[in-house]
Amino acid sequence: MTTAPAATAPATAPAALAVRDVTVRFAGLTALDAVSFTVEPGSVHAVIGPNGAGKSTTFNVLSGVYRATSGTVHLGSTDLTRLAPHRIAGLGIARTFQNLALPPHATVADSLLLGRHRLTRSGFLASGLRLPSAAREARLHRDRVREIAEFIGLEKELELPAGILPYGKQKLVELGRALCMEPQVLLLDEPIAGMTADERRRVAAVVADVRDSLGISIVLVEHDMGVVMRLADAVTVLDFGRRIAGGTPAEVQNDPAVVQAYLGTQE
Amino acid sequence: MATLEIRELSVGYGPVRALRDVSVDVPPGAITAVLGGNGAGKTTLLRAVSRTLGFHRGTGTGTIRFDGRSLDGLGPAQVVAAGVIQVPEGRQVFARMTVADNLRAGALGARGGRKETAAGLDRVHELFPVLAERAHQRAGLLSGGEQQMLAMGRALMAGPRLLLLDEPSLGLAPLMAARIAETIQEINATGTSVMLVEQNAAIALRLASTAYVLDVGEVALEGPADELAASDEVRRRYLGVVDETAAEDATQAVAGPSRSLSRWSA
Amino acid sequence: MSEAMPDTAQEPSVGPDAGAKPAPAGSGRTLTGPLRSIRTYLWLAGSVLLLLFPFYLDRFWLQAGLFAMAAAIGAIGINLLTGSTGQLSMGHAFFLAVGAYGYCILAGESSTENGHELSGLGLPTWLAAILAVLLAGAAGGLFSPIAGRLRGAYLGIATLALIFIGQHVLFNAGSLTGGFNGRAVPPLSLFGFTFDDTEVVVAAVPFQASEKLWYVALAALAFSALFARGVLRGRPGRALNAIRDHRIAAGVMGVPVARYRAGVFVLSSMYAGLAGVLLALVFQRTVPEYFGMVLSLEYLAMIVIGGLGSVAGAVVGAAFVTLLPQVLTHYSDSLPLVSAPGTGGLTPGEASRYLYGAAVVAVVLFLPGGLTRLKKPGEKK
Amino acid sequence: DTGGGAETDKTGVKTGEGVTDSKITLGALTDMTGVYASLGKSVTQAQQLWVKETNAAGGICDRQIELTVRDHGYDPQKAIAAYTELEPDVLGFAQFIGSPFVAAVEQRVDGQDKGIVLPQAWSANLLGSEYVRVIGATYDVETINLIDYLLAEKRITEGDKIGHVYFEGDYGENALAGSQHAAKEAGLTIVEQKIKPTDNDMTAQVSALKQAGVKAIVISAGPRQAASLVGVAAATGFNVPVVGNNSAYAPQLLATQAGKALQKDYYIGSSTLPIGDAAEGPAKLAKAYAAQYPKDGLDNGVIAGYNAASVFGEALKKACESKDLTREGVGKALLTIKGFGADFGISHDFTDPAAPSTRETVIMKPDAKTPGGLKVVRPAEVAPAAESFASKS
Amino acid sequence: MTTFIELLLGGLSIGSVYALIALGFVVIFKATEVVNFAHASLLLAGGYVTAVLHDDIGFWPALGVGIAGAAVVGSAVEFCVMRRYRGSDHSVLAIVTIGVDIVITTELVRRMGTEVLSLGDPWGDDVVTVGGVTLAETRIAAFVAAALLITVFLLAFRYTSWGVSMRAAAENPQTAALMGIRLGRVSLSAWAVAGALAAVAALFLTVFPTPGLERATSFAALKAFPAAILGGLDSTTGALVGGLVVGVTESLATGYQSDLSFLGRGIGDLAPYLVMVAVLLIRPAGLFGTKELARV
Ligand SMILES: Nc1ncnc2c1ncn2[C@@H]1O[C@H](COP(=O)(O)OP(=O)(O)OP(=O)(O)O)[C@@H](O)[C@H]1O
Ligand SMILES: Nc1ncnc2c1ncn2[C@@H]1O[C@H](COP(=O)(O)OP(=O)(O)OP(=O)(O)O)[C@@H](O)[C@H]1O
Ligand SMILES: CC(C)C[C@H](N)C(=O)O
Ligand SMILES: [Mg+2]
Ligand SMILES: [Mg+2]
Repeated sequence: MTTAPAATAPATAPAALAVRDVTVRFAGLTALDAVSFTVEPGSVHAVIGPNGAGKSTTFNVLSGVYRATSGTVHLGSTDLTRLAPHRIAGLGIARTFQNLALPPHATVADSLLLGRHRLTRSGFLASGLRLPSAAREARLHRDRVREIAEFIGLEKELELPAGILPYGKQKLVELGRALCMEPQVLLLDEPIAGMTADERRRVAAVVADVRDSLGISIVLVEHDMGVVMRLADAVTVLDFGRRIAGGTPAEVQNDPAVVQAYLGTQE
Repeated sequence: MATLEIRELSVGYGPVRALRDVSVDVPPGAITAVLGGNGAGKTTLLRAVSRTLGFHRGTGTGTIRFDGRSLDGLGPAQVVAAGVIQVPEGRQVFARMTVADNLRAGALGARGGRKETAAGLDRVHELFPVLAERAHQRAGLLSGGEQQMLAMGRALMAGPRLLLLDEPSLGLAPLMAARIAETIQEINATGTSVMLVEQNAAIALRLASTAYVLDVGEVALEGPADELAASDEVRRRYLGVVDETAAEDATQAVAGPSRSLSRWSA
Repeated sequence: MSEAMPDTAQEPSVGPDAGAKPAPAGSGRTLTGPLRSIRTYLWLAGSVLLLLFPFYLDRFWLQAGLFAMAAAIGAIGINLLTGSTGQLSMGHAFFLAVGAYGYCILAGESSTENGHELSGLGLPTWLAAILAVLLAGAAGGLFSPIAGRLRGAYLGIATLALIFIGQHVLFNAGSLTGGFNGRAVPPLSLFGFTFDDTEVVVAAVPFQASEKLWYVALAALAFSALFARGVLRGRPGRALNAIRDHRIAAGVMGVPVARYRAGVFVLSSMYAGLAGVLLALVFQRTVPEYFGMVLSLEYLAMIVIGGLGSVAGAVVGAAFVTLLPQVLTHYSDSLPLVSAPGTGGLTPGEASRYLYGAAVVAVVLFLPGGLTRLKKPGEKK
Repeated sequence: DTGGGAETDKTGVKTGEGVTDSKITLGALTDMTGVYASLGKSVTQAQQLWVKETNAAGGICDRQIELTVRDHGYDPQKAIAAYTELEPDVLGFAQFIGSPFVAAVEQRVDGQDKGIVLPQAWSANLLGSEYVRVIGATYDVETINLIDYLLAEKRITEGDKIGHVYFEGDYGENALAGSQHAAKEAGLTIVEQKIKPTDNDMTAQVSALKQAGVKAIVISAGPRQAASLVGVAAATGFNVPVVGNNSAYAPQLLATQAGKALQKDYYIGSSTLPIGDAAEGPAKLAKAYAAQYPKDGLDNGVIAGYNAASVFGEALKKACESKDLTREGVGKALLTIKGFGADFGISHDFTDPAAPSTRETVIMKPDAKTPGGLKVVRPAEVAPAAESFASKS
Repeated sequence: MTTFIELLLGGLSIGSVYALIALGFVVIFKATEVVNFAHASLLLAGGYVTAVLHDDIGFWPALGVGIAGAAVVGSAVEFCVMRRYRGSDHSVLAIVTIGVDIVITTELVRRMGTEVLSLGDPWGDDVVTVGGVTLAETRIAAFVAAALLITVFLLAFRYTSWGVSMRAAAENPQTAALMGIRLGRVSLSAWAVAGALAAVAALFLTVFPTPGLERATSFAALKAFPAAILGGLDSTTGALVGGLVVGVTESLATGYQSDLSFLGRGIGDLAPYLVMVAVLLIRPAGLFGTKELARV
């Protein structure tokens, strides 16, 4: 009851994330219909599509919040399909939420520290008895949290309750919390929604930096095509739960089906 | 005279000063855009108008008049009764209620009778067909965008005279964002004034006749939308111009704030 | 912000406010030098005072204090559950019972008390005490299938079942519990020193059970409080708050939700168990009627009065709730408008119930963070 | 602190805790805000009345009596605390409601405190202590007498089934011991129905007993349960006699729906005459009590309380004669009292701590016309089965 | 066999009383998501008013006043207490209601003293007998009342704007306010209604076969907790079903206790809780309660 799932230090070359024929049905509707795609190690893979296409559902399956009705998800050789969320997190898959999911009264620092959960050990006993191990651990990870906070530009907000931050900042906290999990695969659900252009630039840059400096895979759901087109190495397009296109940004952008279903004829 | 006039509005949350002497006009039948970065105070501004600052332990000074009538001292419900309807930031749908009930909740503030409500419902359904399909699904299970549509539809049910939109295009796919833009124009065409808080400055400035730019709680720029759209400041910070650079920045991470993060080993 | 939940895992009187509202920027965990030193002095003075009480107070007050300390331990336990994890529990009395009776059964010899064949294992009492606490934890563990799955109010009422089951067992499992008679509680003895009524004179003060037990209780309380604070401010505390604030997100962040819910339930049961053992030692005989729903409700009242989620809050609340009636009855003669029972007018019993009820309401109303927030003014709704 | 600090006053009377040259302090641990509030109120007020009268008559041993009352609201923690609080300052306790709590302090009483405690409870489990003395027949004995009454009246005979509805806890279970003994003696079968003090609706119990075909019902519970039981039985045309222990009746019930039914075929046993009885003792007390507490109704708690107080008083007088008002002194004195209390219709004998102070029971019947709502149908008697019965196993 | 039928019907009849009480919990929970521990005291209040008045003004008027009175007390609680806590956490509020309950109950019990008050209902101890099974008229009345009221509320919640506003306000006060919902009014009305319901429940809880209203009556109200929970705290249907299940379980467990004696006697009170726990194990939100949303 007191031990955390084993931490897996990110392997230098993270494994590929393979989604195979994943179908998700809810009473009466099929949110995902035999969707397959593969996220190459260390790449940014964008998942786009109209509202209600099934992007977040995909994330929910990848992070264990939903059980796939059929199909499989593998990270390298490990099968994630039936794992509980915390086990999947234990394997180094981190995500942000499209609708914020931050404890409003916990400080940003605490929220970020929560991200370290899988990497830390000390359970009820150790923390209760304040064993030196726990203290050492806490120090170590607080430092890392500060490092990450500086990296995404939250150092000033660390001691504030997340709830009072403006929307955009709260999204950053979520990103930070996910980074604090030292993930192999990072799932970002609309990370720059609700930001001004230059804020988007910063976050886009952060995302790029993360990929480059940590070499981890990133799955990105975003409606800002500009950013998607330039960040993504590969794109998967969903519509009504079906995969209607996939490939390099360029290919996708000119795919008539995509234009028709998603982009529209933009000015 | 202006439909909504905000004068010397200052708002603080405890020690935090969110707005300083902000004055904004929303002329009758016009669309007024409010731009600004994170924490600029846009949402706070809307809260002040809808008088929901209390929910956040915020307090304000200054005057807000709607049709010459002062809104100070009114409760949120009375503001709604006056015809000022807000689409709050972050959707805020009633997750455990069905889509249909969410729309009914929206109609509670409506001044019209049954017939208007029914008509309103049809209009919302034709705008957002998915809301009709999902009438009996719990709103919390909708996708983000669908929820955004619901939030919008819910506000329309009230038959607003002044519509306050806090980032209506948030999380909407390009097509749907465009659709919302049209909708806003339609509503506006039927005589509803609109105050539009948008991050998607491109859309906002295209729709709006006048625009304000908030910067850390103060009005930094204001004027006719097209003029602002032309100004460098706005082009650089709020308009599409960025996205190209964003690309470069992104690809060969050179942008100011970004630095590299060492890999964690422990 | 209707999910607004008190912040937790904080030092008694410092730290961001425990009220259901965000702390104003700046009120960090850090404290300015002088303030801190003042507090340390206060703590020191307080502890010394506590250590000296047995030399000055009579048995009645000591006993009242013992009840309060036992209650404090139990309150800390339920605060871990309700305050920090948002899991309401009304079954706390049950786990107190497990602790109390567990101790009697483990430590007591098999015997016959008016008609009842009582079985007991006759273990060394200190061992029995520890095992009793573990037993309470185990009982909590047995309930974990439910504790792990239910949330908030549902768990609250579900745990009511424990009370009724508990009472039923206490009354019917005569050979273990002694039925309605309860069981005699074997006095605790450590390293050959027995905490019973045999008189020991210390510095010209006759030490009896209460005097001796005082120090046991003090030690137990100190340990429990520090332990709880460690938990709350550490990794488990954050996990628990995360579960309280956003269950799904917590899971996605790698927190095994059901496991932690069950875990904290077990932990709080162990706290209750410890409180039970202490109470038994003070009562010197277990009384089945005691472990009823009213007791559980009192514990809930304690943590709210003291301040949800904060350890010091639990302690203060426990002291308030347990001592209030005692003080009132004791000084009923000298109190205005409170008159001795049987003379008509407001009896002390009633007066204390009014006050206690009103206190619960008023404290939450005027000090959203509970009594322990008294020191942090300038926070009004 | 076992009266060791005993000193001797000028008249040569040894004194200890709770006794000064001018004053004797007694304690009363009662319940005026809890489940037994009605009992507690009557008992306490009656005892305060006794104190008033005694003091008016010059007190005992040239000392005024003082009664310190603590209301524990039937809460164990408060009860124990109250005992601890008063114990050092009182000679003994003229009242202690809540047998579980009495049981809880019994060790301390016998072991060190050694002050007399007179519980307002009639559970045989309280017997056997020199200091904790039950006044009147214990519930088991009382129950035997009640069943004996049914037999004597030919309402039941050998081979019959009788139902017994009883409280969980010492009261009910002690009574059950009695009924089982009586059943063994008379060749009856007991159909048990255990209930909890929170049960107020006896419908299910009645149907069960009806189906079991019982010929009579014994109820060892509170007034409410008795009322419901009798009411339901009558309403459903299940016409069997019902007998109840002294704690199973309160005159307030006559005002309720069950009033009629209660007066039909319900009988209560008790170790005192009813307060409304014509006999001199009750009559005098009733008058004085009504004068003192005009607002409050009369019930048997009044007699129980007054009786207990006067027992204590008697012990004090005897102790005074033997010039020893210490706790031991009073304890010894009590052990010499026998044949006391005739003016309430029963004579008590306190010489044997292991036995109840009497085995007699007065059988009474609810009656709206008499004050206190009870009239005697059979004066104090001991059933043979009760004579032979040894309370403690 | 008739035993079974009789116990069953008896259980159903007392169950409908529990259902009425449970409905009170449900109303408050729907409107505020707070478990209202003060309900028992509202019940006491309603019963008390009825009891003291029926002699002078007759039963039905007295009942009317009692219902109104309890409604007033309920509103007072909302206005003086609950309203001030808007935004506080729900378990805190639940505990606050405990405080409220203590105060009100103490006051009422003080007034009642040691009396056992009858409510002067018209049914008295009359019974109807069908096929050898007798039922108290009061209980038939209770059943009718429960069924009626619960249907009414079912419809009210589903089809009136009151129901919608109530749920909206409960789920997200701020947004509800943005919809023009007057939060104060909504919760006030909810508490008033809960009070009124409590008064009705008080009537059936204290008339024959139970002796009458007195200090211990509020304990009986506790039995409605398992009822409300196993039905689902936010479901009116749940309240009815839950109430009946509890009543029947209790009645059967009591009636057949001699056959169940291996469990120890007197499991009558225990049984409902065991059933409740069993149900919750399978359906953590009760039989008809709305499940927790599992979407992010
Ligand atoms: N738990 C659920 N129960 C029922 N329907 C669901 C559930 N989760 C998702 N859905 C439905 O499945 C569809 C896909 O939802 P999803 O959130 O994946 O869309 P999305 O691609 O993320 O859209 P958006 O861009 O608007 O966020 C939606 O129509 C949604 O209503
Ligand atoms: N409840 C609150 N308590 C304290 N400070 C707050 C609260 N809400 C907002 N603030 C502060 O007020 C300032 C303005 O916030 P506001 O939400 O109005 O910004 P915004 O322009 O809406 O930002 P965004 O575009 O990200 O939504 C920010 O500095 C924020 O930290
Ligand atoms: C009925 C009561 C006066 C006696 C009961 N045994 C008690 O607890 O005191
Ligand atoms: Mg989505
Ligand atoms: Mg905003």
